[in-house]
Amino acid sequence: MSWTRENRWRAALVLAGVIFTLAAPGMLELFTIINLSTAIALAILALSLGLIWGYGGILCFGQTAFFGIGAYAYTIAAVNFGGSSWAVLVAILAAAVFAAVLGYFMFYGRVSDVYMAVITLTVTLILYSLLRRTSGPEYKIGDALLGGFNGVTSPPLNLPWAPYMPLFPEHVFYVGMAVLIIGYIICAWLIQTHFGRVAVAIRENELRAELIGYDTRFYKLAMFTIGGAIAGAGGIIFANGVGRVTPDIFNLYNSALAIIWVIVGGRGTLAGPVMGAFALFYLTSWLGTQGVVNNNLVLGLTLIIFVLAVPRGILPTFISWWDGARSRRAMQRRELKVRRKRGRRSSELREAADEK
Amino acid sequence: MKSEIVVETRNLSMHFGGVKAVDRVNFNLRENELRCLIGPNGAGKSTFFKCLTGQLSPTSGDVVIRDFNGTGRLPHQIARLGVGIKTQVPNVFDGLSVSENIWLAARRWHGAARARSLTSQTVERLKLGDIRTDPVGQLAHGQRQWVELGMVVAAEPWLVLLDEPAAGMTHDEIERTVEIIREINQQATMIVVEHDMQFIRMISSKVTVFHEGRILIEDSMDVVTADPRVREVYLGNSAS
Amino acid sequence: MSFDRRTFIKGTSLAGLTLMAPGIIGRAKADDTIRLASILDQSGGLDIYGKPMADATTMAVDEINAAGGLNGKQVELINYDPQSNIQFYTQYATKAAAGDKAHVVHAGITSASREAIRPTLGRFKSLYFYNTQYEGGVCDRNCFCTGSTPAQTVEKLVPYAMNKFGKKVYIIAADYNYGQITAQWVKKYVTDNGGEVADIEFFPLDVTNFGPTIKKIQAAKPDMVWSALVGGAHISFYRQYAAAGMNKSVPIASTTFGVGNEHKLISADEGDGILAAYTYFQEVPGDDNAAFVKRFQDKFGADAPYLNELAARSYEGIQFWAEAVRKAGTADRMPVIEALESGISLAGPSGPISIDPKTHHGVLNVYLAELKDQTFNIVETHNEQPPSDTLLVCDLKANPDQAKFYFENGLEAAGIK
Amino acid sequence: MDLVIALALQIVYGIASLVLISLGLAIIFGMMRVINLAHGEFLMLGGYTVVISTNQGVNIWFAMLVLAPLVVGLIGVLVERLLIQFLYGRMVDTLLATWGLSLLFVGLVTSIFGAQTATTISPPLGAIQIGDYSSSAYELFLIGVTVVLLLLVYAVLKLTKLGLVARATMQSDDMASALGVSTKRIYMITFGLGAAVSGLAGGLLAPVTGVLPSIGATYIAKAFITVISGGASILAGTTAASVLLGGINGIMAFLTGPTLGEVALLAAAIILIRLLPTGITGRFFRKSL
Repeated sequence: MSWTRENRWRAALVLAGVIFTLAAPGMLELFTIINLSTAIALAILALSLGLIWGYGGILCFGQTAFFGIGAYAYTIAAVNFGGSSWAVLVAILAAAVFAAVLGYFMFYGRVSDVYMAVITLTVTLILYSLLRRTSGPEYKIGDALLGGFNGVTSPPLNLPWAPYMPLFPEHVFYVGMAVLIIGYIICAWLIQTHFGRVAVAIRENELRAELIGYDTRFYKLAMFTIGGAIAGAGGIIFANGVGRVTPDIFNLYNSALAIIWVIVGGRGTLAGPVMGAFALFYLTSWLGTQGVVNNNLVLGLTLIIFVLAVPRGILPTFISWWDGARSRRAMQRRELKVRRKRGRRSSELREAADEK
Repeated sequence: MKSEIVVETRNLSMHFGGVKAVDRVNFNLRENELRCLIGPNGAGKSTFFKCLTGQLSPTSGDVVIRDFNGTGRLPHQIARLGVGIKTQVPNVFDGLSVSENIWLAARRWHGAARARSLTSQTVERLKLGDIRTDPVGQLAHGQRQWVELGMVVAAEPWLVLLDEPAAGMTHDEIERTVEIIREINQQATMIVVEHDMQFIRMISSKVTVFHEGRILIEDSMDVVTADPRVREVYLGNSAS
Repeated sequence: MSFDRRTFIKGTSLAGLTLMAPGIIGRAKADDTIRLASILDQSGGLDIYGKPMADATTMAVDEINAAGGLNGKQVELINYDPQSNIQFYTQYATKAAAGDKAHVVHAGITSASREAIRPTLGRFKSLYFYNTQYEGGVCDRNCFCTGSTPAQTVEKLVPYAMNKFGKKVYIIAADYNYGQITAQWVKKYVTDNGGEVADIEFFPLDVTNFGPTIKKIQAAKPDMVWSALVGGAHISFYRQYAAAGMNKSVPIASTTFGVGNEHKLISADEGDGILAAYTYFQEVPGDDNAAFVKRFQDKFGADAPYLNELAARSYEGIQFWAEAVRKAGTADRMPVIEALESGISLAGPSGPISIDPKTHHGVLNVYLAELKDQTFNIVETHNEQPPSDTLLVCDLKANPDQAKFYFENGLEAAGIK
Repeated sequence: MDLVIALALQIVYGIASLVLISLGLAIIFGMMRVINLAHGEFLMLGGYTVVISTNQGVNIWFAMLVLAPLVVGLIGVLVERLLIQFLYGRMVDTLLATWGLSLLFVGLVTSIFGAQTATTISPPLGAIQIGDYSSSAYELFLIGVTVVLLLLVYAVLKLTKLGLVARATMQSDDMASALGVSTKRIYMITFGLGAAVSGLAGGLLAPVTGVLPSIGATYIAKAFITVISGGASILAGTTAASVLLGGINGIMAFLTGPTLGEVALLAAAIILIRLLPTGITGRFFRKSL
């Protein structure tokens, strides 16, 4: 990894994250720290989607499926094992395996982008409905009752060497920040490896990547699986932050929310989605404390305005503004692209006509 | 001097619904040959090309590349035989820079160091040095075509398949492209799909003429242009 | 295996992860008001329950303040809307307890939300009131459950309904803990009263097509149908049941019909004859209740929702807590808990209410009612019924330091399953 | 025997209601590749139209069959003009926008009409007797309406100039523009049509299920699963998936109970998506509409 401009920014960000983590107890109130765990969990989910969608070009509308599977697998395993160390591994593995299986069917089945979005969403909704139907006492995995609609209470994390000494909610904050920062570093490293650059190339032009000999299916699958594993790790933090997992984790609202963080924060960046998650979390959180306007109304309107006015997301827009010259060039590039797209489309049409 | 046959199709057919875009084509290509495929619009040459490169899976018949049965394989599997492919619409990575584009092709085959040197060599060779850090999406059409050629070359293929490499180019650009193609041909066997007669004359190679999904005639450019059937096909079908 | 975080509060400092004393010292809230936090879903799917509860909460606090507050202090209502999203429950509960330093938190509709926040409130020593009818089984000294539990209402309604309709009962229930447990209690009391259960069916909460079940009911030919259906989607059942002409031949009894304002959402024709049992109906007789209903309707005007058990419990839960604060002379947690356990009682709109000190559940009047023209007519009143189900498993007097949720809610103790 | 007939009728009804709740989504997705997350709210708005207008004294049949599709269709056109039209080709942004729209509608309706609405409309037509069993005659009516609706949409797509142009537009808007067709108008009409069908469905179901601002959420998952299982063809896909999923659901619900009935439906959907990732019509009946 070389010290490019981007990497200097990334290093600064990581440093800021570390400083924030260490300074938080002195700066913030206890409840803020505890409540941050949930926001951090969501940010990890956003990061995973930012990776596979922003860099892998895979529009997964069901990233919460892996997040939720991580949370559920963690909870069930922790209840059964009586400690969290194995449960953490089980959770990440379960999420990764599920992503790998789903990804295998989609990528090796050559499913188109639109269908990929809808299939991942559908699978998530299926999980949602299935888990809501497990309230009977017969739905039990080991010692863990699935609890249906009401969900399961998640046992807290513990340190690997002290299985019967659970962490306090405020300590989960540290674990969460560590996962987020390490996850961010992994993602930032990954996109600069040969693997990551091929993934980006596939996002740019899948056919060309194939024509120079890359098996794009494999790369997408690997990316998808890694994303699933990171989301699963986020799920563990989420289960700890909320203290409970319920099927609602898989509902449409949350699935859509994940996409929205990435769009609001900026696709094609890693920090953007993370910021998007934090921003929207605090917006919705704040909305719940004002009793004037209907929350759905405000949130809905905000999103619509966002789509129309800031379609590129906060971070890219900010970077453009920060670096004026760059932004002018980017603008030219966009124009050219559009022009070329038009040209390409008409030549494709010609080609189509050619075949018939 | 008869060299080895490296590309062969046997009764290759590709049907779209009821339309026989390629109809039982038997085609042979020998090592180090430079072959142009021509024909009017709808003759089936592009479909044929896509069957060769794995972009389409033929309805029936076989594609054999060296000893490898390439029928119904995926593009990356064909590419991994050492085949360089350039499609009709410029397929490049718009968001990446010129050298990144070429690096990705070189890196598929070589370690990091070799890939780097191969990249700079290729950039040199195609005279793309001035624009090497520019995003490909910003470049002019002709330059994008060359970047794509660069990606083909950087992989050091022994067989190169080009679909309309000169489409949309200015006269000067075409001349430059012809030069590049001649240069590539020194190390690789080539198939070039083209309908610009001028361009083919400049390359001066053996020509296969497609018509209605079949091979109409296969000979040198002079013979082909003199052939009355070819004239009829071209005058009759592309009256513009 | 069961442990909870409270057990580990004291004295566990973890190597490398010890938190510095958070900056809350010196920022403790000024003590000139008493802070009451309310966390109820006022948007999202649960708002049909949360809205009336929130309205009743507002009214209770306003009335307390209008009457001069508690012990000379005003009550500050801190209102949170978790938007039917469980993660916000944990958030707001933490904020209310650790941030706002609320003296009491009245919160939660679903059992999931209650179980998400109960440990948090326990940990931060914030007194917790849960004012919703639920499946029973919470056994936590810090937590007071003022809503009715299945045994309270089911025990009374089953014999009345069987007497009126017949002995063969077909049970349909919502497929979640509350529905499952209620169905078991219904089954128990039906059998105890010499009746027969034809079948029990559970319905996922989003089911809207009850056709196959209606056919099964027709095939089973029961004397009555017992409904423990819950939520907006399940209202479809009553419509479809009536549309198939069944409401005329096989009547319905329920302890869940009405709390989602079902009786207003279906027509008079569809609903006439349905039997229900709650610890409160808007139609409960008496001047206290008439005045309460009038005050509520005056306050919220034409938009005032029907006052159901949830709303009344929210109102009375706050009034009851206020009574304890007055008695304790302070809003501090332990004195208030002790006051609540001391057997104080309050004449609320629903009648006299008190807290059973063993379970911290309400001792409440139970009303049986029959629906006619979208209005419940009270047909029987049972005074001051104890939470007999939770009593089977929970004794906080003997064992005050527990903070548990007995999921199976004494079903086992009652000899079921 | 009576039971078999009554049950068969019930299953057909289950299938018809699946078709009803999915068709609007299928039209908009199939023809425009727009994933409309506000679909459930279109159904909800249809329901509200019926409830409110009948409470105002409008004839219920008129409210269901004319007003609901008209009002929601107009809302659809409005939405397309004000929002969707700026987002063509930006699938993800459309997703985001329609999701925002869905929240907005729920919020608006809640703010205006409250969290619950007094719905006093009950299914008209009364009950019919099949031996020992009785069914709602309204269910029969709904089955009939569904069949007519399918035929109607088929006719529009297959026979009218609008349908032809719409299909061409969906193939490639350049081509249609070259033919001198206003693509804008076509998209607008298609979106309006999809919304109108959803409105009609919501209106028809209102007497059976009642309406709440959040009722859309109970429909959307099923509608999505049906459309995806069905695949690209709007009519054949939706119908085939509804028959399959609705049939399985109905039979299992009767044999084992509603919970397993729903589980069976979802399991069938998973298997289907596994075997046919592009839906039933991605594999079979490809040429169909």
